[in-house]
Amino acid sequence: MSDDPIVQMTGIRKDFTGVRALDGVDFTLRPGEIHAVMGENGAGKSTLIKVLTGVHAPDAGRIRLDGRPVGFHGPAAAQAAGISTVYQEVNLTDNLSVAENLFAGREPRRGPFIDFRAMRRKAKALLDDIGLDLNVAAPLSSYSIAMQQLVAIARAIDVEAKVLILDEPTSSLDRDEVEVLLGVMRRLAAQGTAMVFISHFLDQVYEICDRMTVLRNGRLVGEWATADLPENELIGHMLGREAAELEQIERTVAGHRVADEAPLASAAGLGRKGSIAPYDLDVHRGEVVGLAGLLGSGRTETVRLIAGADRADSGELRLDGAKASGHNPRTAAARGIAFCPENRKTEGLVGDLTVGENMILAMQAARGWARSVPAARRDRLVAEFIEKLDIRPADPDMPVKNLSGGNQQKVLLARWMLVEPRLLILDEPTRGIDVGAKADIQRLVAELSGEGMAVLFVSAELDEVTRLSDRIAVLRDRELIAVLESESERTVEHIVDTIVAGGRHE
Amino acid sequence: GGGDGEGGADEGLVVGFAQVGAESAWRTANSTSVQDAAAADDRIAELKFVDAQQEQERQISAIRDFITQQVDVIVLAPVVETGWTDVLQEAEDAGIPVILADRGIEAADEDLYTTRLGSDFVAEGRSAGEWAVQTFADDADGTKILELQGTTGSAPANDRNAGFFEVLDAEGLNYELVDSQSGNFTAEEGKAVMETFITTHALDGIDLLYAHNDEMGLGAIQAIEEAGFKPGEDIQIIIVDGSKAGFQAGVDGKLNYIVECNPVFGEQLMDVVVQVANGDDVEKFTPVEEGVFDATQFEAELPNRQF
Amino acid sequence: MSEAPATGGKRPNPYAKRLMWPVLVLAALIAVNIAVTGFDFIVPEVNDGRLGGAFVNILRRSAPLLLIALGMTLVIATKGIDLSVGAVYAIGAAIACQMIIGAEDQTATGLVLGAVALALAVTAAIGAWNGVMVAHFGVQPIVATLILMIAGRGIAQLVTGGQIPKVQDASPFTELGRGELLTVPVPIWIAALVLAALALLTRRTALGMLLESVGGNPEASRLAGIRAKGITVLVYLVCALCAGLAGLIGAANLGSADANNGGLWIELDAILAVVIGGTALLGGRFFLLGTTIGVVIIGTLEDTIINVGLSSQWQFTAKAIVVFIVALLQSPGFRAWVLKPFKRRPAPAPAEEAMSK
Amino acid sequence: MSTHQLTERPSRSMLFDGLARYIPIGATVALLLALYGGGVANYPKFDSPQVIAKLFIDNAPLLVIAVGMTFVILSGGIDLSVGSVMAFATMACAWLTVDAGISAPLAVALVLAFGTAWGLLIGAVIHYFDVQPFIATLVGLFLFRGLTLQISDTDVSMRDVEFFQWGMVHAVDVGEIRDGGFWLPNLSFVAFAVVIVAFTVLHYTRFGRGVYAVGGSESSALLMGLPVARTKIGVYAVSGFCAALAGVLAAFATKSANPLANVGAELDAIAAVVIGGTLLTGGAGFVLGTVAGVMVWGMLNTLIAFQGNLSSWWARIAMGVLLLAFILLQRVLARSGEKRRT
Ligand SMILES: Nc1ncnc2c1ncn2[C@@H]1O[C@H](COP(=O)(O)OP(=O)(O)OP(=O)(O)O)[C@@H](O)[C@H]1O
Ligand SMILES: Nc1ncnc2c1ncn2[C@@H]1O[C@H](COP(=O)(O)OP(=O)(O)OP(=O)(O)O)[C@@H](O)[C@H]1O
Ligand SMILES: [Mg+2]
Ligand SMILES: [Mg+2]
Repeated sequence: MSDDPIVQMTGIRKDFTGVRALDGVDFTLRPGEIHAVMGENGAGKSTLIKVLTGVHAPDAGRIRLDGRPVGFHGPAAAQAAGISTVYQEVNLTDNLSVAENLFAGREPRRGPFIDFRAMRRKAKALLDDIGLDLNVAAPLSSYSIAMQQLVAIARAIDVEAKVLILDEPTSSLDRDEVEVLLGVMRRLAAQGTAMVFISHFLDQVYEICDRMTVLRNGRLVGEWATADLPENELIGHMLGREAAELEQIERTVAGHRVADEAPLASAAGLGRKGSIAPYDLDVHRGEVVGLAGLLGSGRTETVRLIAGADRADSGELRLDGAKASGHNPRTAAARGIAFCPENRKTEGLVGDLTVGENMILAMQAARGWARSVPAARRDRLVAEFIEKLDIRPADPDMPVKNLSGGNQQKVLLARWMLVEPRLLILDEPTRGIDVGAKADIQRLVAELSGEGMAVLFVSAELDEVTRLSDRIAVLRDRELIAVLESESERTVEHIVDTIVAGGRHE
Repeated sequence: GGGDGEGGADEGLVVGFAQVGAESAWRTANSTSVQDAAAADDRIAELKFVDAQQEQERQISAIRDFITQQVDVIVLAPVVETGWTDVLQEAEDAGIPVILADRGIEAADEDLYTTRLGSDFVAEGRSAGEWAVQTFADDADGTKILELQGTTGSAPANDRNAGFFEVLDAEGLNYELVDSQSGNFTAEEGKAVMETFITTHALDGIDLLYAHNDEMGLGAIQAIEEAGFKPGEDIQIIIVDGSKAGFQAGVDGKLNYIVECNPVFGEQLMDVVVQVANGDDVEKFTPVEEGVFDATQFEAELPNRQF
Repeated sequence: MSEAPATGGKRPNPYAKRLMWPVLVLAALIAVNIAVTGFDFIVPEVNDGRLGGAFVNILRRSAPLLLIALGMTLVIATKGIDLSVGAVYAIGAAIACQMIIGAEDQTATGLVLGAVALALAVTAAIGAWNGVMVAHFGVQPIVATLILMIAGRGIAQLVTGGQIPKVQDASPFTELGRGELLTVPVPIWIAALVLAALALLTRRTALGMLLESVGGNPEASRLAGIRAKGITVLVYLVCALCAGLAGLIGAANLGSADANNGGLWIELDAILAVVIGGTALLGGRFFLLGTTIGVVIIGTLEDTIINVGLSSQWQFTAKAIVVFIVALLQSPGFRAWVLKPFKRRPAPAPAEEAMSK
Repeated sequence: MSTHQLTERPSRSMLFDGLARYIPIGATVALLLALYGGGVANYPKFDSPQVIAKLFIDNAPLLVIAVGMTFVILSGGIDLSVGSVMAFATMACAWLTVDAGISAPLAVALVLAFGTAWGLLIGAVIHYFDVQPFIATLVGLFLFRGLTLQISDTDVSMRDVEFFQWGMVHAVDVGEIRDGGFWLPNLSFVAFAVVIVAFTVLHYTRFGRGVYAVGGSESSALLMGLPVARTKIGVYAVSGFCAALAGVLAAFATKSANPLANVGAELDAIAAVVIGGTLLTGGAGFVLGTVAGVMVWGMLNTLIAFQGNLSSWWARIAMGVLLLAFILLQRVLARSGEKRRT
């Protein structure tokens, strides 16, 4: 492996109106290495990638590829030069089929015409390679965001590129998928492909990366070989504060639930054809109920019914013992149910509106249009939550689409915490959130439940689920197969066993 | 003789009428007149009426539908003059005679229709011009004229303009066309354009307003009144058409000359239709009875107005 | 496609930035007129206790278009569009005029009020119908409103029987279009009041934000518990009501209702005004004041053509040129391109623009 | 590499996933048949094959602009200039051949090239300067109407130009209409050719799939490295070409040019495209749907002509009601296939 860098970025500066996203950043990538770019939400990781691949033009600095200065005019040019990228938000077109997404722009052709048969065959093979069995002719929109993320990855690794960039590719994947992805990455590295890997999962970073570059607030903190930088030091560099601060997220108040208290929300035989089999589930005040399962096991569907986002076609939902009829997002909110959906871009935020407006949206919706939240109160609340969740930049008037991914997630959380719901439903709330913020959010969940709020918590990270939950509902095959109650059952191993066993019972 | 469609001679004729549209009160009066006349006439079994919304393609399409339906006679009020050759040829091939109502078509296609019944827009323009020449013959400082044109590009607008100035030029009237704009045959735009005329040119010294139809003229009259002038006195006004409202304005002294363009020729048309269906000889052009009216005649004529 | 107005937090007022270019174009148009016809163009004059003059006339004549464009702004903010406004204009006008000429005494105030109320009620119902089609039946707005665009003029003609009903000049109804209050023409009053009312309604209550939210991301809005359907219906209703009111003003101005030509193609001008004013057709942020300037530009343009002495044939061409200029000036990409030779900084990557969508 | 199944099986059948997007067009075709059946049941001679053939005679230009519009709408844009460009193209044909004396084939080639160039220009303005398509093409609507009127403010005949006779020559002629025969002129086949080419391009070429991708999500297409600029500019060029070609077809159809022709044709085209099941938001729809849409549009007009006793206003109202019934039925059919949400 030669040591001449394949990509060299020096003195990169990038300004957005009002924000300096990158300030004199240097970055070097060598052939065959896997290089992590680390930093908090909003540190500038994604921007660095976008500058490299020509999405944004740098305001200063230069980029060299294989020693030659380059300045791409767009992702297409970068791709042509051998840089293949998976950007942070899934960027595929979900109206096209899976196969078309995989091969868009480089479809196998016969003469001038696309050879669909060959394309489907190749797509099938490609997905097989990463252990996915999808109907490649179906529109991408029929798959969950996790599947879409996998498709995006498959698309990127299929291009025989010199450089492969993965910006938070694992944010919605579960462990098995991650394992496969890491395996693929190792194989590519062995073949000499240089890779940039961005992730907030430190264990993954430590498992696979050779080097890391740490950014903080748009500035370069330094570059280290992974072996030379222990985890707590890394966190220290990323956050600029002591790692010890983050250690304790343990539940302060555990087993808060009063055993015989009537459940706050109770689903009986609630189900929806073609999406989730009828299930029973109770949630009590002050308890956190986690939902665990593989991708596509139906966790999202389960909570969407309770949130009123989808209409149930069987069973009933009782709140405080009373049947909740005409359940939809609005009545659900009126009944004290808040729902943070998993796909913040399409279902969560209104990109053109400001941070403050996005935060206040649910509260305003509940009050109706005629009674607007008084400006003073609104500003106070918004400021309070910007601080509480450490949203950066701390500017309530910034259009939310200009925030970094993690910060957008926090805005969405703030929207619902603001209305002080009785039942908070969080679907993948920690996706794409940095370690510090993740800890903050977990602490917040614990705190809220300590105050008596009920929480339904969906996360692909089993650790997180087991750590936070009082009870865990396990799903498989769009069916709720078990609710784990006792402390001894609430372990990662037991959940995995349950899922596997659940399969056998069938 | 016409096609022996399923109507049959004894049950009466089936007539297809491809009307221009319903773009003005004049046109509506015309449609109503034809429809009523057909309904009242025993010799006509059915009138198939199609409103083409001022588009030639729709008229052509309607004629083809008539051919498919094997009507006995087709009546066409052409939107434009050119472009009828093929479809009229198709009608002829199918043995269905065609009568033009209102506007005409280009001379080269003369063989493709049996007869035309309608107004002569150039003649209307000439009538207006003749009155202007008479009235302003001894206007020493030259006659200053404003013109409100119909829809740009439409046949009545072009012809009424051409006929008018043809006479003015031929008679050697000393005139100046101060401004000429399209008011699209509507009151709304007629009024708006007149308002702008007034602010741009002021009215002092302007002698004559020539409006290509009633509605624009009536809109302009309002604009003139609102600007504090007396229409009909401070400025003389000619309009073409002659609706009730137009005559009413004449009676009120707000305008000076009306060139009639008569839409109510339904009965006359039915007679022609029957003649044509029977294979009788008809003239190539049958003019609709129309008149011109000056201030002395308005009052007497008003009750006769049908639209 | 929404160019990001305020990419930054340091508060360069997005409003001011959006309005700058339309205002400049308007100023240029006014300057051309002043150059041709003198300062009389802009200076209002009072005759018979009535404000007049070229520019005041433009404002007065623009009132119906402004009303419709304001309603259209709200509809567009929800990612919708309303093609039926022209037809609704005709229906409003037809109903009021027909009711008035049907009465014995056309000067009775009660009659006029009744006619106005009936016309507005019917147009409101039509708007609600459009809204229901869009919100509840899920029909695409352009199609939903196309139905009434086609059928609406038929309905208006049905009301008038294909005639053009003429209201007596003495009827107080005509005051709506020709009268004045405190020397200012009534249409200007009405348009100004509606503008103020809508501005208050959307900016003082939360309606504006909720509208922008529904337009910006309907699904997210639904999940946030917003009554998206109710708001959508309301917006179409308001838009049709504005169109009906515009029809009344138009009819009162002429004293007659032309079912066929009243408000013909006004939907295009209204949409044009909205977009010139900075509101994107893809929904989201809307600017009532911008719309107002857009309307005045269109109104002034029509007079300019006559003042400059161009023939009718030029009307379309001149409009095209002015619209093109406004659209290009508003485009940051165009400005950057024009200024490129004068600037050192590297131009933004082409992708950047698209990404901010 | 391990290929054990990590994820669970799709719940929806492949069949359904494949068919879901055909529901709107299926609904359109079903309703088209219903309209036709209704006509046959109610009006004598409606079963004449010429009724169907006629849909492709008079609507050939509409079909062509609607196909161009389909490209634009699929990419998420809109083109309001087609009606005016079409009228301009017809007028330009007349002017070039009758006044300027240029040979007709050359004139036609010039006109088609001009239409394409206009599309390229406006597409570039839309893409590079980020001007909203609605506005950019509205400029075209005004501009070309103005230019057309400046060439001539009256209709111009091209009857003496030999070349334009070709269009209406019967390519197919089966018996007399009264005996249940029908005929189709050459120009209908030009329109068919346009449809076939468009279908092939949209479904079987990279450009075509790029149109869908850009319509699905422009920013995603960009990040995927697709040639967004080329695609976006391309669709307007296609539409400009189609509009010019439709103008040429109109010249064939009537051998005359009329400055006020095709006012509002863009709306007819948009309506046809949308009735054919294409979403105005882009990314979903089919050219064949557009063909069905044009047929529905023509069929509604034919029904009204056969009814024949409607006054102007009742005809308009009837058209609106038919359209409404059609759209609501389409919604009902399409909805039963959609996910139902609260
Ligand atoms: N288009 C834009 N306009 C304005 N500001 C932007 C834009 N894109 C990013 N920013 C700002 O640049 C900074 C860096 O953002 P970036 O997306 O690079 O963060 P990140 O490190 O990827 O964070 P995360 O881990 O949350 O994805 C943030 O403050 C963000 O708000
Ligand atoms: N393996 C799969 N095959 C086909 N479709 C799938 C698969 N997994 C998920 N889907 C589709 O994706 C959508 C979302 O799945 P669902 O929300 O049930 O998963 P989940 O358990 O919430 O997973 P996650 O939240 O981790 O993405 C469903 O509509 C389903 O049709
Ligand atoms: Mg990022
Ligand atoms: Mg999920």
